[in-house]
Amino acid sequence: MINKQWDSLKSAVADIRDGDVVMIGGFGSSGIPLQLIEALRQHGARELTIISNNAGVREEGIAALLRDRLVRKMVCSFPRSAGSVWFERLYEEGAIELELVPQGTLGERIRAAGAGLGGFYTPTGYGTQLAEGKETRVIDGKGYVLEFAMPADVALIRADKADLWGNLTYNTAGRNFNPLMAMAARTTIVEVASVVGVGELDPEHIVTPGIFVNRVVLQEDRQHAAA
Amino acid sequence: MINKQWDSLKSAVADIRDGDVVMIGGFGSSGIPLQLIEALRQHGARELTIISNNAGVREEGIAALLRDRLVRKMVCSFPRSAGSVWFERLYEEGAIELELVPQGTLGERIRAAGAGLGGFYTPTGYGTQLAEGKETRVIDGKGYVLEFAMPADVALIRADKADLWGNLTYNTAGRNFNPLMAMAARTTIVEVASVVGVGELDPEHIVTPGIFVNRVVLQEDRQHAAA
Amino acid sequence: MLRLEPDEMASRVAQDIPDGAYVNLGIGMPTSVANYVSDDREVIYHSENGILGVGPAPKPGEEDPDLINAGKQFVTLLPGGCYFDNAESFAMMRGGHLDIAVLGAFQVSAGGDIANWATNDDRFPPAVGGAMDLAVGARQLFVLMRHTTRDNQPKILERCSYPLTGTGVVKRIYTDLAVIDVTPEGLRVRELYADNTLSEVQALTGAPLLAPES
Amino acid sequence: MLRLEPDEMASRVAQDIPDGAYVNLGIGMPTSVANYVSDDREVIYHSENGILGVGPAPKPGEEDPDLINAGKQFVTLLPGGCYFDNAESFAMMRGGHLDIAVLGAFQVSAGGDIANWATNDDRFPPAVGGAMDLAVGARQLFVLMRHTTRDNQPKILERCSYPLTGTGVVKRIYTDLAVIDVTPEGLRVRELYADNTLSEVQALTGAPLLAPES
Repeated sequence: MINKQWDSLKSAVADIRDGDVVMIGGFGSSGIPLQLIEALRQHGARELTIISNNAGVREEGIAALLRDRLVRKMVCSFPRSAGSVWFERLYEEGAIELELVPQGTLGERIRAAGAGLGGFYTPTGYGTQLAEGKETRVIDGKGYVLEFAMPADVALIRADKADLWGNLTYNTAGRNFNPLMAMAARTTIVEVASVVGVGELDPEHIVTPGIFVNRVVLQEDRQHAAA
Repeated sequence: MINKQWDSLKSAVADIRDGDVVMIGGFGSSGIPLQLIEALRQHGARELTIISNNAGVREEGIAALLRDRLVRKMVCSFPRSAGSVWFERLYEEGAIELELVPQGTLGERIRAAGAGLGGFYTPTGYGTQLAEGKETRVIDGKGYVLEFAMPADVALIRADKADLWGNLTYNTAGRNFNPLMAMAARTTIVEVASVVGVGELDPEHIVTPGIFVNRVVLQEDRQHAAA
Repeated sequence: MLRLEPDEMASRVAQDIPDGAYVNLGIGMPTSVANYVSDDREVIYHSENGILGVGPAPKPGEEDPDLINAGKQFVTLLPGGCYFDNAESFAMMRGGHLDIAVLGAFQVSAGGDIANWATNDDRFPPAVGGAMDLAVGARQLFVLMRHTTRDNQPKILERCSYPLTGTGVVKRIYTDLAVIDVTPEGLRVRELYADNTLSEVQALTGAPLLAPES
Repeated sequence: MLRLEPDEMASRVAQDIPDGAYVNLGIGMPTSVANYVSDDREVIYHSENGILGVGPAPKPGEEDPDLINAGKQFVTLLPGGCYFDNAESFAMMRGGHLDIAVLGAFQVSAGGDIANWATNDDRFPPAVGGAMDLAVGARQLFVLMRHTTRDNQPKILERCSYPLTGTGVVKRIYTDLAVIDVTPEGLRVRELYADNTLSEVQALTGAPLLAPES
């Protein structure tokens, strides 16, 4: 019987390797897989490339990976937020590489990888610094920039409910990058607030089909709550 | 107060003009806006370009538009099904132009138009007759074909429920091309089995946000049923 | 010369948001425009992180940790609103589905270029977010900004000196001095506040202004 | 020489569908493979029109008019299944998310090219559907077809003469005579049915066959 549930955060991230490209879902504080990120930090893989919209604030989430100097490169649209002190410090030191990608292009490059497309032409950034060195093309009189698909080794995402087949639903605006990253990584690992039996999620309401999900882990506080 | 509901099929399609590009949702018999198609036939706009996965069977749906010789060109992936006699007859006569597009490329070209992308590189069709004359490109060692966005003047789609803001849900596999076409046309017209009040659809379960929908029409038999 | 206060500027933009519009309000002053849209107008606000139908801030204690806006503030959802992922959200933006976007800016050029994502100060890491997608995609892009910098230098220029967000995309500029349309003929003043004169406003503007159409 | 019947051919493919696999079965003979996958295996079937977890045909009178498979037959949904639109469905196909696709074919070449969407007969309008997307996208593409045409001409050839569906994509061929792997070294027989010999099968094949690995 298909059962994608793993029994611990630790075991679910144990095969992430030095140098891996890791997508991390979330937008600001919404829909972030904080427990998986902390498990990754404890696991200690180094030289990571992190693809995520933001770069963490204070000592939380991605900021803790930065503080522990596990990250070689960040790919994101908005690394500088109020409180993103670790990113700013490493950036100033020259201790981290940054690839800045407009937010819609970031999502679309992730989706392209998940959908098997090689790249696409977007009007976003045309004529700006962020298109410098990139191929451009005029289609029907409008300028576009060529952007390529961006796959990953691993995606760490957060959802609300999962069933044992890995079908997912989300909470309110917690979707953001999570459903896209689920499609784009060789191994997709999701932390969820609850796990339900196969058939308990309404087939009309499933947002991420289980085909995109490899490992489901229940959040630890939820495990205690259930025990 | 926003209210996208129109009172008749006839009025909802009345401004479709000769020569318009019209997308029509559906896959085989599933999720087809049969009543809107019939209203379009009665309206009688000519020289239409129809973008749809299939070309209708017997005298139904798109087949009736073909029979009445309202269609100049079909863009579809599978025009020839058991019973697609009108398409076959017009094709044999040389009375209709056909642009054959692989099904995934058809959907992605529609989505690209809705998403404001100019085009994309797909591996589908690379090295085949359907890529002849098209630009190709090798990305990371894999061959891709350049395909362009395909917008439309009008989309005729079918959904299950709509609210007055035009938010939509679908029935089972009735989604197919409908949510994509809703994004890609200047005017999107949807026929639905029921209309509910704003706020009655669960925000987590809405499949097509109302921003993509211009006109909502209740199916006529449903109107009678409600009367 | 009359200079509007920020809340008056936001209120002025609000007058031009029509009933039934789909609107994205940028971070900062533009966000406050919603406070001044009159109650007889049903306006549907979009937030780039995946919301249509953004409502007001929740009551204390009723925050949903996942329900925030692009500025990372807690919000609510209005009846009729819905949620979606980043790809669908930016399809709305880039695909021309939003009627109006209101953005702040460092600079706007006479040709409608906007610079609002980076200065030339490279001590700080850059950040762009969704600004470039909004700039290219909204049907009408309104800029809401002070007419000049703190040291009274013009922010409306022949050419922007800061890195561009988008080129030829701004439709109208709302400042504390005037409302200005970007037209093929150039910058045309649409409205001067109180007794402000064209020459007074021109003196604080780095590109030629055309007089209002009579 | 033993020639399997269609149901035996489908049954042979079914043996190679592993537990937990995501599988797309093409229209025609491939669809019947599902009938022979043993009950101890949980296999999730994908249908291009937007279904994961396709179940058996409904009871008469219980058909949902929108719930059909790619062959336009009424189906049901298994518990754990779900629905999605065309773009997401083809993302699954093209993006390498399906473990196995089983397609019928007119011809297969020694290099793994497949021709299954058009003959060279231009009296009929062409139709391609999702065949090309499946061909490029599935992790493993199995072809299920008779070894020869009705008039005993080989369908496995050095090069296909019919228009191609995809190039270099076929992983394995299941015919009524043998199971053949497409390898970098060439076509390698994996299994000969009953007492069929390599030379008998080679005589009906238009490209060199390598003997099974011992």
